[in-house]
Amino acid sequence: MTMMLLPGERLSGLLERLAAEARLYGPLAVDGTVVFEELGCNPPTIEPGCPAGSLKSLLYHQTDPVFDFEGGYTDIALRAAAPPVAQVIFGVRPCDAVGLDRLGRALAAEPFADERYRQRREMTTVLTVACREAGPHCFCRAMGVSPADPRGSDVVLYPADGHYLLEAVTPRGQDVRESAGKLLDPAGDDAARMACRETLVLRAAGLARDGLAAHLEAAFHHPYWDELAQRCLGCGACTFVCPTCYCFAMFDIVRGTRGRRLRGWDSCQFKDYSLMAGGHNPQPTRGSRIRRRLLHKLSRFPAIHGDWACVGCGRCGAACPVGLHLAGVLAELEEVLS
Amino acid sequence: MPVTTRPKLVGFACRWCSYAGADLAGTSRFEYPASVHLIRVPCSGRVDPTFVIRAFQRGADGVLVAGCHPGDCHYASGNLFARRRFSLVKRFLEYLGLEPERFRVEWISAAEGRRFAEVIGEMTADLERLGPNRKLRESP
Amino acid sequence: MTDYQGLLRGIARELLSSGQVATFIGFKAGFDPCRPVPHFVRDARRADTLIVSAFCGAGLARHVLEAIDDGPVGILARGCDGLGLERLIADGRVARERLHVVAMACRGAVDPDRARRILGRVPERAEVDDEGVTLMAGDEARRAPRDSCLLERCLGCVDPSPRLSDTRLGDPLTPGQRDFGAVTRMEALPAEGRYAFWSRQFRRCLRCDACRNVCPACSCRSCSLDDPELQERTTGLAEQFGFHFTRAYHVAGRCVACGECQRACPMNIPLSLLNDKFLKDIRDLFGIAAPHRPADIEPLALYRPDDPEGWRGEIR
Amino acid sequence: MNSLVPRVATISAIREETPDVRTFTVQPDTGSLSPYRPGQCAMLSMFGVGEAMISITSTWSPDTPLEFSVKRVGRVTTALHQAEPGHKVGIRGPYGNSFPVEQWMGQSLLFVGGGIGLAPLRSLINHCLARRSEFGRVDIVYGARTPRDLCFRQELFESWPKVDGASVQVTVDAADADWQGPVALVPPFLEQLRPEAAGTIAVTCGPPVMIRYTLEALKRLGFPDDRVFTTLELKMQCGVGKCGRCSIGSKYVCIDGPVFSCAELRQLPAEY
Repeated sequence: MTMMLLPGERLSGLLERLAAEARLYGPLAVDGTVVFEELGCNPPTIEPGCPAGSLKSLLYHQTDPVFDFEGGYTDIALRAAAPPVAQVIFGVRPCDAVGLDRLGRALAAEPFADERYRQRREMTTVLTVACREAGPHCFCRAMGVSPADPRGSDVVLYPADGHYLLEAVTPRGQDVRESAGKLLDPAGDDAARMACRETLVLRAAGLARDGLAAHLEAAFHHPYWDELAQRCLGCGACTFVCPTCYCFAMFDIVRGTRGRRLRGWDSCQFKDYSLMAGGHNPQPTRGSRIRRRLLHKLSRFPAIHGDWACVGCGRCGAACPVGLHLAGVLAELEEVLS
Repeated sequence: MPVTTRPKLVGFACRWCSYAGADLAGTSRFEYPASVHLIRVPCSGRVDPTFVIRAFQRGADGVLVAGCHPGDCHYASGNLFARRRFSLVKRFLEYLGLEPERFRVEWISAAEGRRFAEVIGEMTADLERLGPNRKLRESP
Repeated sequence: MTDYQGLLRGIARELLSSGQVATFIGFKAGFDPCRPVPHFVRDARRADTLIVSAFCGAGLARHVLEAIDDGPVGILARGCDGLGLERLIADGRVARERLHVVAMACRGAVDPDRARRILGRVPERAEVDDEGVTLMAGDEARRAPRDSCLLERCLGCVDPSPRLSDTRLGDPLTPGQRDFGAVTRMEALPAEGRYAFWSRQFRRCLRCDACRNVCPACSCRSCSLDDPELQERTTGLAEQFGFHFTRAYHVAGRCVACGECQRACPMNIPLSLLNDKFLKDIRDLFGIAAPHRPADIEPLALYRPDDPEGWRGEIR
Repeated sequence: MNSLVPRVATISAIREETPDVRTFTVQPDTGSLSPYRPGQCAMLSMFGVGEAMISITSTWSPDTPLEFSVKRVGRVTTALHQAEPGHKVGIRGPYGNSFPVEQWMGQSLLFVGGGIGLAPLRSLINHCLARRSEFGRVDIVYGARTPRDLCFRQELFESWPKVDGASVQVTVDAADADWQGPVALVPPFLEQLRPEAAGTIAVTCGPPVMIRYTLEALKRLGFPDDRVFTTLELKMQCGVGKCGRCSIGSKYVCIDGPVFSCAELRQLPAEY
C-alpha cells in the first residue's frame, strides 16, 4: 500500500480528527508512569519500549460486566451488558498489536467465540508507532515479532526526524488515511520503515527459538522450576501486564435484589487459581504454576493456536518485583538443561 | 426540577452506651433528623475500619462511630483500642481526600440522649451543606 | 572500598559447609546486569554465585519463609531486611534462633530505571557513597546525586544497618529520624486535590497483589484480600480505594517502612505514601517514632488511658 | 449471544440421594437444552453466588427431564443444596465431548464408579441399557464410603440388576449395622471380581485417588489403555475453553474432555 508522510507538527491535527469520531486512547505519562489512558488534549507519551500496562486493558478489560440480573430466588431477569463503543488507540507498539492477534486467537476462537472481545475488537482502530529504538526489556525479535511488525495494526506510523511515515494496513486504516486528508503529504521514500525493520533488539540476541517447545516439555520434571519458585513471590504482576495472557475468572456481585456477573482477569500464578472446592489442586506449588505459565506460552498455546503466546514486549521482566524476566528464564533454562 | 435528597448517614452505635443513648433520645422525644441509619454493634471496638469504607462505597454520605466514653467500656478496653484505631482512620480518610465532616467518632453514653440528637443534627446539617458524597462511592 | 562480596561468599561458604544453615539467601546476577535476583544457596560450593552490588534492590526478608522449613537460614540483610526479619520474628513466622543474619551496612540501592534515564543506556555497574552515585556502562561513567537515582525506598531510609545481626559486614551506620516530607506535602493539598491524586494512582492498579506478597508484615497464611466476600474483585475506583485502604490499614502499626510494596508495584503506585501517613500519625499521636522495633511495641495492639483523640481539632 | 450468558431455568424437583448429594431436575424456562450425549456437562449458575460445571446425569430423550446430581462441596454447590423447587438457576451447555458409545457396539461394558462419580456414568449406563441389544454383558461395580453415601439406590438395587445380562456389585469402604454386602475399596474389590478383559470396554469415574488406583487395577486385569475410559474434572470458570483453568497440557477438560481414554491420559502431563 502507498505510504504517506505525516509532518510531526500535524500529529495533533490527526489526533483531533480521530477524537472527533471515537474515544481516543494512547500512552500517557501519569505521574511518571506511562499507561494507556484516554488522551483528551494531552499529547501521547512515546518512549522507547512499551507502556507499563499492556494494550489488552483497552480491549479485554480488567473487569467487564457479562450481564446484570435482578429479582429473587423464584423470579429473575437477565440483561446483557451494554455493547462497547468505538475507540481509536494511538501510539501502540508493534508487539502490543501482535498481542491482539494472539488474544483474538484464543478468545475469539469458534465455536464459543467471546462476543464481548470480538465486538470490542471490531470497534477498535489501532494506530501503531513502530520502534526506532528498543526499550530496556524488549526481546520481540526472539519471539518472531519485528519492531516494524504490521500485524494487528490498522495503521503503522514509522517515525523519522520531524515526521512519520504512515502506512494504512487494513481497510479501516484506509479510512483513517482518507479522513486525515490534507494532513498527509505524499511520501518520497520508505527509509523510516526500513530503519524500523532494522532496529537492534539487544535482549533478543542469543535466544534460540528452534525446538523451544520440545525443549521445555522435556524439562517438565526438572528441579529448575522449584528453584525459580523460591524467588517468585506468587503475585500476578507478570500475567496482568502481559499483552497475551487472557485467563479470567467469573464472579458475581450483589446489591440488594440486583446483581451483576463479571469477567475479570485472573492469574495462573495465584495459589487458588486452580484450587477446587474439594481441596484438590492440580497446580499445588509455585514451581508448577510458573512451569505451567511458561509451557502455556511457549508450547501449548502454539500447539493449539499456531504461534507463541509471547510477543517479547518484556513487560513481565519490568513488572516482576524479583526480576524474573521471561527472556532471562529462557536463557537460564538453556544453561541448566545443557 | 432539582431533586432534593436527605443525606444518608450510617451510624455504628455501641449497644451498651450509644445505642441506649439513641433510645433515650427517642423516649425523651428529642427531635433529630431521620437521616441516620443506626447499626447496633457490641462495642465501638467491633467496628472494623473496612465497615466504614464499605458504608461509603455503598452510598453513605456520612459515617458516625459512637461508643462509650473512655473508661466506661463494658468490655473494659474496647473503646480505648477503637480510639487509637479511629484516630488513625479518620486522618487517613481525609488524607485520601474525604471531607472531615463526613466521618465522625463520638462518645455518647446511655444518659446522653440529648447529645445523640445534637450529633445527628450537626452531622446532618454538615452533610446537607456538603451535598451527596461521590468519593469512594461505587458507580451504580 | 571493602570487598563485601568476597567476605559474604566466605561467610556463606562457612555457614553452609559447617551445617549451621541449610540455605543461604542473597543475590545472584540477573539476566539484566542491573537487576540482580534473590538467590538461594544450598551447597557451599555454590557460594561464589552470591554477589553484592549497588543494584541489589529487592528485599530479602520475605524470602525466608520459602526456605525456613528446610532448616536454619542464613541471610544477607540490610537495614530494611533486618526490620522485615524482626517483623517476621515478632509475628511468629520465623524463630530467631533459626536465622543467621549477615548484617551489611547499606548506603542505598540504585533504581535501574532511573539510572538508565540518567546514563542514557542500561547501566552495568554502579557505586554508591554518602555524597552520590557513580553509574557506569562500558567505559562511560557518570556521577549523579543520590536522590536522582536511588530507589525511592532507599531515599527515605533512616535505618541503614540491621540491629539484628550475627555477623557484620562493615560498621553499622547511625540511624536517623524520618521526616515524612512527602506526607506533609500531600496533607497540604486541598481535599479535592488529594482525592484527585489518589484516584489517578489507584485507577491503574492491576490488583496483582505484588504489594502484599512482597511485604514482610503481610505474611498471613490466609488473607482477607483473597476472600471474595471481604474483598470483591471488581476494579471500579471505589473498590480500588477500598483495596488500598485495607492493605495499608492492615499493616498500620506493623509496617516496618521498608518500602518494598512501592518498589514491587508494577504500576509505580506510591504505596509508601499511604504507609507513611499511618507511621507519621502514630508518631505524632502516640509518640512512637518509626522505625520502631516490632518486638518492642505494637502501636495498635496497645493503648494508654490518656491517648489523644486524633479526630479532634486541626488534624494535620 | 454471548456464550457466557446462561439461560434462566427452574429447579422443578429435588431428590435427596445421600446426606450430601441431591439430584436436581432443571427445566429451562424457554426452549430446551440441545440433545446432549452421555458424559457431557453443563454450567449451572446460582445468581449472586457463581457457576459450577456439573455433569448431566440424565439420559437425553425428548421427554426425559434434565437432571444433575450434585455433591455439596463448595460455594455454588452449597447454595444449590439450599435451594427449593421453584428456585431459578442459570444453565448453559451442554459442554464437552462424550463417551464414544458408537464405537463400542458389540462389546461388553464394565462400569466402575465411586461416590458421586456415578453421576456421569448413570447417564451412560441408562443410555446403553436402553440399547441393550447392541452390547454384550453389562457389569456395574460401584462403591461409596458408607452405605449412606450410595447414590441412585433405586437404579442400583432395583432397575439395573433386573436387566437381562447385567450385574451390579456394590461395595462400601466402611459398613454400618445394616450393611450385608461386601466391605472393600473399589480398586481391590474390582480386582477380586476378575472381570473378563477381552471384548470389554471399561469406564470409570470417581474421586481422583479412586480413579488412579482403578486405572492401575484395570491394567493388571489386562485392559488395554485404549479400551479404558474415564471422565476428569478440574476447576472451570467458563466451560468454553477460554478461562484457562482446566488445561492439561494443550487439552482443555471443558472442550476436549471431560471424557478421556486411558491411552489419551498417558499422553498428557501430570497436571490433573
